[in-house]
Amino acid sequence: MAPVTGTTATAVDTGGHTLTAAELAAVRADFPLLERTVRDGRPLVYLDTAATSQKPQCVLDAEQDFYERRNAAVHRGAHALAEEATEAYEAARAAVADLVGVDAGEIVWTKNATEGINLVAYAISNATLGRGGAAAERLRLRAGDEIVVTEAEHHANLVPWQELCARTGATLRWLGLTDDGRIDLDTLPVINERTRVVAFTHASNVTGAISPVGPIVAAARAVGALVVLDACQSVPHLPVDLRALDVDFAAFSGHKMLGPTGVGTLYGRRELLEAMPPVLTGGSMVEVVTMAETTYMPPPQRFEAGTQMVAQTIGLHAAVGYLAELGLDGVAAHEAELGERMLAGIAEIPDVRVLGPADGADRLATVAFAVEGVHPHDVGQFLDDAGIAVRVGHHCAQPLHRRLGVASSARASAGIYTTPDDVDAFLATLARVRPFFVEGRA
Amino acid sequence: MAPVTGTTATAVDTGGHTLTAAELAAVRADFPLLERTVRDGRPLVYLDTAATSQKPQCVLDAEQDFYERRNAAVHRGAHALAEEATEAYEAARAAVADLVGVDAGEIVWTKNATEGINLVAYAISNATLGRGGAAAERLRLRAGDEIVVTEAEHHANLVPWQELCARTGATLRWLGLTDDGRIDLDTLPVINERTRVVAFTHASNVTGAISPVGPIVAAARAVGALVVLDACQSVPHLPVDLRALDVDFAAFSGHKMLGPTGVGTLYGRRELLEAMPPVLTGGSMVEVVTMAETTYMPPPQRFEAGTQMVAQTIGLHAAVGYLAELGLDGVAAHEAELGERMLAGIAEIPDVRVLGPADGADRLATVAFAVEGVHPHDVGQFLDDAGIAVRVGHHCAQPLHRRLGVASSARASAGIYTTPDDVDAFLATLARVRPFFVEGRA
Amino acid sequence: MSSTSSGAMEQLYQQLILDHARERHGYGLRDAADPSRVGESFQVNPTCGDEVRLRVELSPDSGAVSDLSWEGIGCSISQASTSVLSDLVIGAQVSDVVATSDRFSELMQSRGAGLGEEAEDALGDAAAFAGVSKYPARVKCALLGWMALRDALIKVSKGE
Amino acid sequence: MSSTSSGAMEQLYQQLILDHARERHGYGLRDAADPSRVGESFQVNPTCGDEVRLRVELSPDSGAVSDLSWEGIGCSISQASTSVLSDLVIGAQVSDVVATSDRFSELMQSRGAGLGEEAEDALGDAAAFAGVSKYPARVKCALLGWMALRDALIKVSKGE
Ligand SMILES: Cc1ncc(COP(=O)(O)O)c(C=O)c1O
Ligand SMILES: Cc1ncc(COP(=O)(O)O)c(C=O)c1O
Ligand code: FES
Ligand code: FES
Repeated sequence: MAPVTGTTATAVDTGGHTLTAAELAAVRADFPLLERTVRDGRPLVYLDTAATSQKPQCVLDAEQDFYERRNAAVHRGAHALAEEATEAYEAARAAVADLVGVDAGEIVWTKNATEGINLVAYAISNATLGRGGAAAERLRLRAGDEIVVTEAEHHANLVPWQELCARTGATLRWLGLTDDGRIDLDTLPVINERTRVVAFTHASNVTGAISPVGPIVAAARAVGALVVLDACQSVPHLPVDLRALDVDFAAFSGHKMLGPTGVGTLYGRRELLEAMPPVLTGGSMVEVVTMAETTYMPPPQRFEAGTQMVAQTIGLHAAVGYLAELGLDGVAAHEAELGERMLAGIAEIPDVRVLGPADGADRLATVAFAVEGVHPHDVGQFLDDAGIAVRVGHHCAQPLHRRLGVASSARASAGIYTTPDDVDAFLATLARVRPFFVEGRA
Repeated sequence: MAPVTGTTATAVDTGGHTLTAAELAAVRADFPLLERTVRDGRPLVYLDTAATSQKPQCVLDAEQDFYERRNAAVHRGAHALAEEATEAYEAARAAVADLVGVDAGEIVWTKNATEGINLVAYAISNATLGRGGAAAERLRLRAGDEIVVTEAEHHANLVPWQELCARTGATLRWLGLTDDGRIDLDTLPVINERTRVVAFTHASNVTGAISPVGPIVAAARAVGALVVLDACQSVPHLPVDLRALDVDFAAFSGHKMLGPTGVGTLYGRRELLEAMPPVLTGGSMVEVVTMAETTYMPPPQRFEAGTQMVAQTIGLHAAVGYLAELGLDGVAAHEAELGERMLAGIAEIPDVRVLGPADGADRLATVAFAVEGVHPHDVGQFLDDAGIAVRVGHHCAQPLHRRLGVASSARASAGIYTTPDDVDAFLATLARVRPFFVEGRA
Repeated sequence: MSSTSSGAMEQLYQQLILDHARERHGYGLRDAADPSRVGESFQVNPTCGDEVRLRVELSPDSGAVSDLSWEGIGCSISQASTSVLSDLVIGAQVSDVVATSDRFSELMQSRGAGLGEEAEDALGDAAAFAGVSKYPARVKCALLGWMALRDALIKVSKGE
Repeated sequence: MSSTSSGAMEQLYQQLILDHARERHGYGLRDAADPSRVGESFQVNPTCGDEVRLRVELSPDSGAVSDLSWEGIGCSISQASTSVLSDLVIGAQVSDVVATSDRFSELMQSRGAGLGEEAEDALGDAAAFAGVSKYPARVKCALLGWMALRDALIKVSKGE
């Protein structure tokens, strides 16, 4: 991982290995929220990192420092503050680009990953309506065109494509899943010469399964389809090199990678961003505006209309610096160990079933599970009462749950600050769930 | 102004009057950035509030406190943290609604005002493409339909409508301006029975002119057109009651009203929001999702796809509390005094011309001006060198500048923390600009 | 780390609730004697995706609920609440049903404060859900069946 | 509060710059002797909306710039920079023009550090703009004319 310039804070450098107890304690000391108690004084065991991560102090400090010393409108003013703010803002873009192995000019700020995916879908839809001139020709959809997703998708990488199809007349198709929730490569022939876009997740937010990116990208390339990667769950937990993965677009969110809420990133291959008509329009993305018509700036500015989430990009810069200093390989190693521990522990609890891959290979420390005869919400409530925060529901992936034969699930997910003790506390309480609800009380 | 519950901090209550020197000093003490120096130690004179406002400490504290104690995904989890985060998030919505006199269910979070206006334009465009079923019928555009804006608009309230016209085949028309930059009511007949939307600014970010909302709304109502108000510059500086103004939509940004970057608001009249198809799609705004199709939640959730800028809404809540405690009538009175002082001072400087209304009636303390023979950027640079931050350029309003016979301008704008001394320092330095550039140096 | 479940769990999941969640009174949609006096509603809890389909049949004079049956999936709170609802509603006067439903909603909005003894007594077994009101995320669970009931009553009165 | 302008202003706005901004050498588009050897470029600075239209004509062997003229609006930096450019470029070899333009860009990116005496000497009067590089927002002003020049040279070489 290339060192990233910018605000960093932790002294811990994992060197690519899993953390020692002392290192883990040092990391945890950086996260103020982890010290709090919930439900009448129980220490918090936060196992909901896949929904949103907690933030290290350096991220909060970076944002606060920006507001206290450099806050100004960027790319618009000539005064000293505006200069400093613009510089900090563009340095954040460079740091994020560096983290995922692309150029700064290929990083578009969004408010979250959802907006990033929608941005691509609307650019295609605007191109189809004739916007963007000759350059946008390759983006236009025609009758008979198909868009391919998978059954494993978060709604954020499914519904925008359904809506794009509804707006343009294209047809949505999808890759199927195996019974343990992995993308079934036997269904790859769904990608065919009518396929114009293949959108899939790098890692599932439910099953934790990491997708076989290579074969899917190869199938898409073979038919000339664009590839959109939902990198929401991978970028925070694994070393990710988007150039090496050879995808055209990728979206991820700051709040899941130790950064602030309100900021996300869309990566787009340069020549594609250049070919895309704008989506949101307004200030700071135009060249010449008359009442009758407007010309647009080159990317990434073309896609950043209006005043951006400047302070949040600066917070994200600090988060990226923190992750880079830890080393994403070390983050991955630490979390892999926790994932194994969860899976092994759950395997020993009667009547608890893991939804997704049962072993630790090619998966995140994100484990969805079902307790036989107990509704996930009741499972979550019981864990919560012990101070253990897991997520319950469909996790914005209704089709995936339906495919796995359930309406919803409970999910425990780890982060860099999660300890083996957290996992053990979770497992001990989980073992008491079914007795409480099903076997009746004394 | 109804008292707003939530985090508030200042002890100053203007009682609707302008501030005493002591009160003003107390207000300024709440804004840490105002203490900094620029350009080799010059005290900062911040006259760029119309671009973005500075933030009081309570706003920074509210965000920080959220991250340190309550950060979690909202509307999705059942655990204790998620409960607390959801509650704080919805309380922020209620506070913003209260500030502008509407219901919480009519407030949609956006990343900025620009997104809010685009949201309305894309909902109309999606309706025109057949989305939203029978409910969306009233939003569909047909051949011959017209959309009316004004020549005074910020690009954020012009370009989205140009693009909507380009996507749908509707025609853009506009109200003209008088020579001092006010909307020319003689051009009201541009609004006719083909007009479907009338979009205009409540107050210009260049001339400071406050628009005659009543007659324009009446003209729109007479032909059944929807009214979209760009309230970016009014909500931070004046008491605004959107229900009383009888507009259908209004957009404004947190960062201009003492709040964080990355959060904005779209107000929409309830039955219109209910009739609108979604724009951004993804998690947290759906009911039932299958691979083939999706049903959507009611507003405001329908328009809030993905993880929102939660911490920023909480910061904005603190800003709204701060404004409400000051009292917007007091804010307006203080700023009116500063505006008069600027206008009177400029009138005494030879060869400096105000772009916009020359007297203080119905205008903000936002003053654009031209120095004869000196380019605005050079004016800004000279002021900056003395520590005075003004904005230069077209201020995202090229057509307005063209109408006033210039390509760009310099603009000084005041906020609640601006002092008469700030204005005097600005005037003294402004008086030296032309001598420096035009009259040659000794 | 607490190693036994706290009293809060026993308070929320009263034995009566766990029993009803298992037994689910009224479960299984029944055909109506007279379709013109039947109202049906399908409700989804969007947070979790759980669903209930509930059918009411009114007495010939429309004054009372002569039958009620339902189907669906959901957590123990939602299943138990709909089960208790069935017991309370079948045979009751429509006006009383509406009053009970209002009172139950009020209880759910009380954020743990309750409604006072008298009002809770009037709710009968439904008062066992008082603990739910402490957990905002679960209020919708307890109300799911009741919302379907209200909707079904509106539909039958409109003759839909 | 400083009551006189600081040395920084005199350093940025050298007298040479203010003079050129007033005089604008090369201003006013001139018709070409031979249209096939002419390249023209129109550039906008999107931050401020300022514009320049610049025309170059090459010598018959295409080795030198035989004429250059321009029009536009902009700040003193942009006007002076394009004026100085005219002086430097008219009559110069195309290869030298490209080298000067590269060197000038480098100077502008130097963030106040400059390029060292030798390199700056080679820039002639254009070295007076060294101070601009301290102000990132103004770099585009100084480069506006030079960007138009580069673009015009590309166009003439393509025969557009
Ligand atoms: C009048 C007006 N409208 C719209 C906007 C756009 O606001 P934002 O950039 O926060 O989206 C601004 C500010 O830039 C403005 O002053
Ligand atoms: C796999 C995946 N994709 C997309 C998203 C959407 O991210 P956001 O809600 O930050 O837009 C999430 C998280 O919610 C996710 O886990
Ligand atoms: S969790 Fe779905 S109804 Fe209770
Ligand atoms: S400010 Fe426009 S070119 Fe310098």
